[in-house]
Amino acid sequence: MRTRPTLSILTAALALCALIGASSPAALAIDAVDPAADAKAFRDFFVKKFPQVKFEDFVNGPYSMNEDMRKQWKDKEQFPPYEFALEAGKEMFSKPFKNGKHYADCFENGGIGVRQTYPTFDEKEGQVITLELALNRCREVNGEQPYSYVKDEMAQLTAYMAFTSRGKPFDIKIPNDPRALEAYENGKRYFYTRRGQLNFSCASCHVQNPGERIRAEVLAPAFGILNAMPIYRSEWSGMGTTSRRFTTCNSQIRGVPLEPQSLEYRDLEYYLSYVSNGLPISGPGARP
Amino acid sequence: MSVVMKNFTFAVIMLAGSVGPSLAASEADFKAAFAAADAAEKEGGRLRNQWTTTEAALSTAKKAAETGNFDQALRSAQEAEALAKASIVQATSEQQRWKDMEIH
Amino acid sequence: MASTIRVRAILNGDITDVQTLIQHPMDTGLVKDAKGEIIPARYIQQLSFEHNGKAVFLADWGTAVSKDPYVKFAFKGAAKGDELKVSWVDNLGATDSLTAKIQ
Amino acid sequence: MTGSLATRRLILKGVGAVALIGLGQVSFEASFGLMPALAAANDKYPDDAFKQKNAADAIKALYGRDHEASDKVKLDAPEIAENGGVVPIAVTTSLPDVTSISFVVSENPFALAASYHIPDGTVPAVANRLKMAKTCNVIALVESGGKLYSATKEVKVTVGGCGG
Repeated sequence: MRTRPTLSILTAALALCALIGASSPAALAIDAVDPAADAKAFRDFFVKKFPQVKFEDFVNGPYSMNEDMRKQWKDKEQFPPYEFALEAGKEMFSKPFKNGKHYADCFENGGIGVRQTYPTFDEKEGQVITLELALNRCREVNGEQPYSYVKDEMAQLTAYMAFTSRGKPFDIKIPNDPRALEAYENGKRYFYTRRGQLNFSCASCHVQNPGERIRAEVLAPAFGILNAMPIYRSEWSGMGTTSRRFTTCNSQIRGVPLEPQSLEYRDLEYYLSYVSNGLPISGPGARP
Repeated sequence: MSVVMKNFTFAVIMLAGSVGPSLAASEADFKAAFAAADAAEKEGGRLRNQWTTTEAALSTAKKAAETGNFDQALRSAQEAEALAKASIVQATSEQQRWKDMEIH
Repeated sequence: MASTIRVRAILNGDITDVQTLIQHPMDTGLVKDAKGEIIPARYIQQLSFEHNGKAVFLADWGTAVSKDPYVKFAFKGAAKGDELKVSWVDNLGATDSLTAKIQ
Repeated sequence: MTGSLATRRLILKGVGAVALIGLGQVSFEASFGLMPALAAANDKYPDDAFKQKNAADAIKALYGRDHEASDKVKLDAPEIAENGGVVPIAVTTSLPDVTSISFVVSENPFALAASYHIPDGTVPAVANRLKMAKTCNVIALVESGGKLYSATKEVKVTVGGCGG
């Protein structure tokens, strides 16, 4: 049971995270929504801020920012901890449902090498469909129980699908549909909005301070931050999906997480994937 | 003043203002304070912006009340209300302020 | 049930590089679960590697070996296609073994 | 295959062990310098060593002698562990006749983390992933020609993230 947070714990926590120098880049309030221009500005910001990082290397998160961490990662990658999840995912993907159908029947190209096109915007439903949502829908359509969005089976399935797309660049499309632009803008707004008692937005850490440390962890750049999903985190000593990453990030800054795959999270994933277009998929990944 | 300092003072002001001295609290005092805190937290929920520390303070208040310790229960309820209100202010102010940080 | 052992044994020159990843929780017995109960100790104590009946490597592990343990070593005197027998036993007596071919 | 040489070594060791056991109960404390080296060589799980809390007792229980630092023992461990649960640590050595390699994490609840028997013909090098409770010294021990050498490095360990 969390002890009652006294003023001192609050100030300690703020001081602890105050080591994050918070300088906000010059900002002009342009109201027209122009995703293409956003994506270009987003890419240029990171390429200029980290000229020594090779373009494709941004997908390696903290390991593109710190040599000592990169070496530990290289050691792990020789026989990565997500090996079991990947094999389990491959096996599950080929196992038929009770009604004889397969996951492959729900996806283009049998679900092989398509991860980089997710999330997509479904113009019939007028909302963002992430890979995780599509997988659970495929299960429900075929009379199966949906999986938890945060780990285990969902992580194993998405690990396999990501693996089949390794190296393919993100290719997120925003159709000419005002609802799609609204979903994109909603994701962007969530990304930059400060939340939680520590009053941070995703950008406070992943735009203003990539490469800096929060205690043992080195912050990853936002550019290409979802390319390695799902990830095996040593901290979780297990696999985690994008949903797990979003909910745990919220609780880290003392914000109450929303339901996995709620609208805000799906739009956030839509925005973050779109502005990382062109960067290769590297999932499943291993992280600290 | 750097953004971090702003956060710091912003949070401190929110908290310091709410904890006033009070005689031995009665159950009625607690119930009123808890209701206010709960309402504020529901509003925070509507804005999709609640804090984990508010939830913690609310549950501490409830537990203290169950054991009859209404002083503690009242203090926790008041703190929960302050935290919930802070999360509402944060949500409303950020509706425009988020653009300050946007990459252009 | 698929084996818990993954082995990669690759011959280059006369040295065979061996990497092994084992699916095992390696519980130390010092950790509590969400409900506050101690998770009982369950960790691999011995892991042995045999080539043509001769022990080429034997690991004695304590509670400080990571979950899904990994170990890498190398030995001389094997040929491509030879068999490498890998087996482990944990503190509760559970075991698993696998015979891999040297690539 | 250095068959003849290898078998001669094995026989010698075997004879040595039998002879000693034949001498009746040899208690650890009063053991000869040679006996513990054999203890490390035989295949019994060194339960006692793994039960020791601190580094010195663990090393004494396993090898029964002190260790001397040697630059021929190359310990490869990170400056700051990315995560205390999975710390990649490896050792290589150019010392001859290596029979055993072990890793000690000095301030873990039980200092001895892992111990490896290196039979003849096996390259004296090991890489593994260990758990570390907190920032402390990692000691790699190499038993070569009956003597014990070591390398020590401090690895910083802390939790990550904002704290929640």
